[in-house]
Amino acid sequence: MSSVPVSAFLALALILFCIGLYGALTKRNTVIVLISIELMLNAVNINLVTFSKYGVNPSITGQVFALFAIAVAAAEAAVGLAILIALYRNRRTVNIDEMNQLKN
Amino acid sequence: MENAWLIPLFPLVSFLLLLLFGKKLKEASAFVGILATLASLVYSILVLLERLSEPTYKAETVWLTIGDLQLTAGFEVNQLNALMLVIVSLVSFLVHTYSKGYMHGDERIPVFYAYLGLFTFAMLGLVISPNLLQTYIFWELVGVGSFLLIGFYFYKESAKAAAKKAFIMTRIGDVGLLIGMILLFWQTGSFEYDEIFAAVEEGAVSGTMITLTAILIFIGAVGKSGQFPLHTWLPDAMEGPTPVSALIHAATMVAAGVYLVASMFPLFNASETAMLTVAIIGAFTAIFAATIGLVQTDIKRVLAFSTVSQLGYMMLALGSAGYVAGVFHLMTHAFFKALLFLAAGSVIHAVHTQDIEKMGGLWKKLTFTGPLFLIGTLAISGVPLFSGFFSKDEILIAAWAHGNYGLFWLAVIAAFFTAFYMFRLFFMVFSGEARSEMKNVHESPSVMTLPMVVLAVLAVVAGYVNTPWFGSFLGDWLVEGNEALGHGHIAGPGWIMIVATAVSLLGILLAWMMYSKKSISRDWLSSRAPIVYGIVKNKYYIDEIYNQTVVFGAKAISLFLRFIEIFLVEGIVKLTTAAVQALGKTGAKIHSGQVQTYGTIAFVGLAVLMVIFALTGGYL
Amino acid sequence: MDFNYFLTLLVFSPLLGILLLAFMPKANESGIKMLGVLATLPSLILALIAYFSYRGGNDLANFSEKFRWIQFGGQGAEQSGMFSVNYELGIDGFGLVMVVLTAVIATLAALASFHIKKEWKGYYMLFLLLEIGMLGVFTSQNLILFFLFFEITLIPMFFLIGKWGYYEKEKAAYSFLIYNGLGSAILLIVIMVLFSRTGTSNIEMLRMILNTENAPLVAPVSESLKMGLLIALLVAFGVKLPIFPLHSWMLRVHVEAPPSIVMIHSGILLKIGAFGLIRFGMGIFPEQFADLTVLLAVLGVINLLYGAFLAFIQTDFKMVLAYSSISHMGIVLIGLGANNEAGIQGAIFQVVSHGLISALLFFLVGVMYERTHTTTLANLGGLAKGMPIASGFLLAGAMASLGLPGMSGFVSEFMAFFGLFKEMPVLAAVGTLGIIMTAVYLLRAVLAITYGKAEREFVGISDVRSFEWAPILVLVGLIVLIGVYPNVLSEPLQATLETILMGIGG
Amino acid sequence: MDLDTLLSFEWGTMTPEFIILGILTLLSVLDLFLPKHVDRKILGWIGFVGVILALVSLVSLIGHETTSILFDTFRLDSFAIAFKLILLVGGALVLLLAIDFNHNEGLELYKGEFFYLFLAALLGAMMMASSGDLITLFVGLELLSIPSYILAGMRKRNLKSNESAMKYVINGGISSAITLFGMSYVYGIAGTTNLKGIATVFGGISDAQHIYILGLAFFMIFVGLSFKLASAPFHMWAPDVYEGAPTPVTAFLSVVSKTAGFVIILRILLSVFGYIPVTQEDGQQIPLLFAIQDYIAFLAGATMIIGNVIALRQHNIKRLFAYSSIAHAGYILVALTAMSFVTFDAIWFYLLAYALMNLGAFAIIQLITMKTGSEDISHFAGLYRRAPLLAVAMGIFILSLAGIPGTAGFIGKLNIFMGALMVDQAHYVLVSIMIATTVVSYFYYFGIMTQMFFRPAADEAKISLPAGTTAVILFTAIATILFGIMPNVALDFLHTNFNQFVDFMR
Repeated sequence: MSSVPVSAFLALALILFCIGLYGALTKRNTVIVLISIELMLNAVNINLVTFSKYGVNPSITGQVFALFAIAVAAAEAAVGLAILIALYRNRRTVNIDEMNQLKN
Repeated sequence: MENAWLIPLFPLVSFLLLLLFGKKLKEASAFVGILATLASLVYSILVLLERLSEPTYKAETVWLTIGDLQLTAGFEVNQLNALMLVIVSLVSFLVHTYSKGYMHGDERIPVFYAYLGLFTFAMLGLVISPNLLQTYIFWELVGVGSFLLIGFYFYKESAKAAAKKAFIMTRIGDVGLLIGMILLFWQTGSFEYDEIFAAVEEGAVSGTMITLTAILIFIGAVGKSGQFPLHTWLPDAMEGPTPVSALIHAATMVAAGVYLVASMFPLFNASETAMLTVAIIGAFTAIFAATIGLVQTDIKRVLAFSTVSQLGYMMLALGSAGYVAGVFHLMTHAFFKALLFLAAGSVIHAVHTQDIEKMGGLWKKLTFTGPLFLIGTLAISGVPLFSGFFSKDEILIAAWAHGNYGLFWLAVIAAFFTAFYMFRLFFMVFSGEARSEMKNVHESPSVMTLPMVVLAVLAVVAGYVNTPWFGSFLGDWLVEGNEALGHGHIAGPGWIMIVATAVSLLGILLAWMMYSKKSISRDWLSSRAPIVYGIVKNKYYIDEIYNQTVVFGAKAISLFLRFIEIFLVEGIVKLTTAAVQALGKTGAKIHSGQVQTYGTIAFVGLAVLMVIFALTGGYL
Repeated sequence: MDFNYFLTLLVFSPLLGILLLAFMPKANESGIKMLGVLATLPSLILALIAYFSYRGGNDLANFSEKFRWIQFGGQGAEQSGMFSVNYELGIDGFGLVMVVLTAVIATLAALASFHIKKEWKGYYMLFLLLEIGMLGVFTSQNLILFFLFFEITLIPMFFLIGKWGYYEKEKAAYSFLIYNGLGSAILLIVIMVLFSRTGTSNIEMLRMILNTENAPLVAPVSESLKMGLLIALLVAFGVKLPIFPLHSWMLRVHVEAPPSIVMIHSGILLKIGAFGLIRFGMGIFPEQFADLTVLLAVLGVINLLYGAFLAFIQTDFKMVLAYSSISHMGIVLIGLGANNEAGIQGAIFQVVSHGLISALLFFLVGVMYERTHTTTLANLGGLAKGMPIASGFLLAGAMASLGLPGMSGFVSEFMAFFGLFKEMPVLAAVGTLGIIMTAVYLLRAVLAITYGKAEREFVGISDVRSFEWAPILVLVGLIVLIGVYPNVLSEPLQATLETILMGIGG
Repeated sequence: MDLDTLLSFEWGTMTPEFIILGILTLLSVLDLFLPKHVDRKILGWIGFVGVILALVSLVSLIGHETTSILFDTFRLDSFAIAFKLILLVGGALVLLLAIDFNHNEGLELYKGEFFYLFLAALLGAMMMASSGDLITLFVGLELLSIPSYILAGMRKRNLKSNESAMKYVINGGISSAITLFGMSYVYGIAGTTNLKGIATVFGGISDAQHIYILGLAFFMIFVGLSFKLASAPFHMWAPDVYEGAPTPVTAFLSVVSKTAGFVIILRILLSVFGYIPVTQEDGQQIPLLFAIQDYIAFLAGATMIIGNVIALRQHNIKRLFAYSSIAHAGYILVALTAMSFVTFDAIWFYLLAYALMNLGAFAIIQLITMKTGSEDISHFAGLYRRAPLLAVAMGIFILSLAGIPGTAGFIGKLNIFMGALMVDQAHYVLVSIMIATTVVSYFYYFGIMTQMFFRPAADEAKISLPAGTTAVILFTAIATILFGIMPNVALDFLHTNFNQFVDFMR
């Protein structure tokens, strides 16, 4: 029924992942960095869902896995933001490149 | 004879006793030493008498086990050993006695006698060794004895230097001996003299090997007997107390080289080259040292150079197959040279200087010493009827008979020089007027003169045991039952004796004219050929040459090695550590504190891995 | 007589001392020192008992012990007898000699440590630990156990140098640690390769397995691998010995460590290198070893000359002795290079004799330093006036060290060269130059100290006194004993020699 | 699923997890309702008791036949038990440290959080140890990570603490994303997340395309997880986080979290990639895991070098230990590379030893840093004077970390070497790197020694020892020595009870 090939979904996921990675590694604003990480995790979800439908031997497990991943991602983001706030209280900045007290 | 091994032990005992109780005994230590040596003297005379009738005795026990091969130690009494035993113990005894007077008042007498004891022990041990290894062992020990006694006045820089020099110079020779004997062992499979000779007899050893080993062993002898080119230590050794010079550096130790060659004679005899080398070195040393002796002004140094030259004679004799002659001269020389040294010591003891320029006219003052010194001088100059005459004659005959004509004439000239400088010495010391005022010059006590008397007597009569006129007992006895050593008496043309007498008398005459009658001016040579005089006066600058070459060379090598040490060895280490540190530094820099850098690096790492994986299409 | 646990007792008896010391009050100086010395006695006594019972015809095999210790790789491996490391002690003639030497020198060094000025408690505890390590090294029959003891010697040394040494002590301690660390690291690789590829670490087993055709192995051990391992061993023990380019650490140690520790260090620790080379190098890889003899002999001659020439220009007596140690270890290598009875025995003799001699010399250095507070040759001189006895012994020590007959040095030197002249005469001839140089530098140094004009401030100083006599007399006594009647040493060794030579096929 | 299926499961196998879970909920409730003035230390003790209980119940489970419940998502095999032991012991010790830890910033009221967050993390680690399904593995992983993020930021008024937490979160997020991405491909090819299922599917896989993708997936998973191990290339967060986090948390990260990391890696690698057949040039088939050994070897080598070399430059003790822990991760990776039949033993023993020695060291570090308020190494100066026993204990831990014989660390290294060298193409290079870097590590380890023993103390004030910390130090010190001298205590226990982990995949 579907005319969209598997490879398209996978490519999408890969691209999404890379965008996320790029964002996470380059953006100065920590919030954006966290969001980028979310992006990466969502890329994974796309993968999982794709495979659970069009995989070599499809199964429902993929979607379960995706659900878990989403939940975990949410938790991670929450914690990340919480820590960011704590940091902001002391440092009055969310610029990631200003967090360089610990080095060498 | 079975207990001949006791002979060396007496002095050893005295050595140990003095080490332990010397402090308390003080002057009395002298008696310990004297008694010990007396004991060995008596015993060795007995052994000699016994040996006259009985055959060689030899006893050995295992000393060192190396796997299945066993090295032995023991003792042997053959003619040569027996003779040497007597000579050594006799001279040693006399010197011990003499020193009682000479060293009187020195608070280190116990040490002195301890050292003497050690030396005597080593020397006696050396002469009864039945094998090369044992010989080498005692060979080194006598070296130490001499080293200690030369450096007896340790606080004198000169004594320190002399001692060091003596030890090192002789050690150079010793190494030659060591190599020689080890090589010989791997050729013949034994250190035992008789087995070695047997092996050489049946031609188990190749000719070149024989020559090589013989020469190596001879190098050892050269070192000990102060032969050219290793002679320079002997004159300096005069820094030691005079009795020591008499015992070690005239009568016994320096003769050890000759003794070694003599006891290895069959080996040398098997190689023409070796024999020739020995002869040439001997003859050259004889004349070479004699010339130096002509111009020295230190009484002991004159004697020292004469010793060198006389040893040269003995080498010449052995080198010319004159086994008997060599040993004979070794014996006579032991007596008269010891006498001369003791006499010189008595002179020094009297006038407190060694410079003959300052002496003179002592004949009347030293009524004992003078005549005794004269006897010694006559003997060494080879004046007929004195012991030296006969032995030297034997040597000349040997040299001639063996066909070393050139060397023969060298020896004759050397004999002339000898007579000349010895009497130069005599006249400058005893005749004429005192050249510097000396107060309270007195004759030495009898404890010093008596030993000299004994030696004087021997210096006169010792020659008659082996003469062309009354038969050659010594010779026949020495070679008895061992034809490898050559004949007891070598017949030579009669004119040789005439010539020898002539040159010696000529020398005496010349000396008399120059130094006593003064009909010829003393600076005859120095004025005519100052350069030559200078060269000779400075002993041909041998010492200087060595300093410039050998010593400097060693220093240079050391410095070069230090350079390597600092820049190569240490440098590499420093480099590595620096590299590691630098690596750490850069590593630390990369940890910039930028969290995104960290992520990036992780990702890059991942990417690299995946790329490699992708390119290699998988699996390395 | 029953010898169970004998060696364990022998090795670990200093532990008792350590425990007792732990309960000593810090301040009680004399008590601590006494205890420290006493604690070294049990092992000494036991060692002597072992020696004499052996000379009395007792078989050394009776001494060996064996207990299950570590089992790697699970039951499967254990059933097949693989990868089990047992606690096994034992001695052969060589080991016995080394144990006696260790025990003797340890006791004497403990006496010498009376010169130590501070924190005696810690000092003696470490000292005893060090002794345990050394005794263990010479008795362990198992590579891993050997390594354990080997490292146990490392740590106390680090502290002893770093805490009780002289001016540059920490630097010295570090270079000691790093060099030896590298050495033992390489050694560990060798051990582990052998262990994990053959499945055993017992020395005898290894010797058998590696020298029999197609013996059962965990993984193949090629000839080239064997050669590689042997060379690695050479490097590993070469650091300890030390062999020429790897020696700079031991100079620092000789100069910076307190004399009593240097006695131990150059007396025994350096010898572990030689011990290892003979025991493992020759023992386990005889064939490969035979191919390396030339290399060894050359290295030996280099060591001999290099050390001698550098000692010749040193200005500090300790440095002279340090380089002289290098030079004398060259003789060990020469002996091994000869690779025949005489050579190997010479090497072993040199190990023992140099152990005694350098212990003596460094003890005397300690004695003199205590009086004069300097070891610089230029500042010394004429000590024979102030302290004749000490000077006399110093001279004796020098004579022994330059190979004077009648003292142990000669016998070993003679045998080493004796052996080498059989195999490679020319090289040996070159080496004999070292004999001369030895005399040169030693006399230069010792005469500079004892002879000549007496420095003014050294006139009133006291000579050898009270406890200082013991070490001097014992050491001199042993040196002369071995020199005069070498068979006391050579007879216990014969059995060991034979086993080694059987391996070589000599 | 209906109730009786639920009841049919043998929940008993999960007792330890349930205990931890129960305690953790209890603690959170207590923390909520206890009045402010009550010292929260009590919660810590409760938690400690809980962990001990869990430990007991776990021990009682030893020998229990392999069971898996919840459709193989939770399995109790010897592997799980063995590693949970380490996790729980480590956890208990860290708890003790945490109880005595007081960051004097008026944050005591948050202390309660610390304990139950900690327990949550521990629970996550335990879940990982015994999960048989990618999903549970991942969930366990995050259950471990997320609380750790918070723990790192516990000192919320402290800038360093915040920063370290932030860095930890970001890196953690990226890493888990990468891991997950990799896992998604594994699932894609396999069609199931059950490890056994995956194994069976992959066993028969033949499509080169798929294998190729799985290869890539492997790298993603491995690199992603290397974040937990703090090994190259994902190691760089470690120093910063270790430095910033409260000391007990640092200890937790360096021990428990690292152990968990190895657990999950072993699980995934062996059960997933150990079954993918790869045909080599010479036609024979080997598992993918072996085919890509060289990459792991490369990473291991890099990790060891980076860790040890950079540590040379460190003056902050916690940062130094961060690098040292990186290095140790590298050592363990060597064992992982070798994949010999002792790999499990090696890793298990090393992790155990590492847990002991590292926690001991951190206990002392916590004492010193709390006393002086600074983390600079120089504050260890003269520790030997101030508290000899403390110094000696620290000495033991350092020796063990440096892998000196007589300590657990050495035996651990021995195990690893065996594994790496017994396989047919032995990893000589890798082992050489390992040994060389170990020697390099002497520099900084003994640097601490130098401070403690050689240098004079800044202030002579004695150091007060809280009960918990003392207990930790004693326990770890004794255990370190015990496992160093009689490693059989541990090894035999391992072998008799877990029998080579044969049931790993059954």
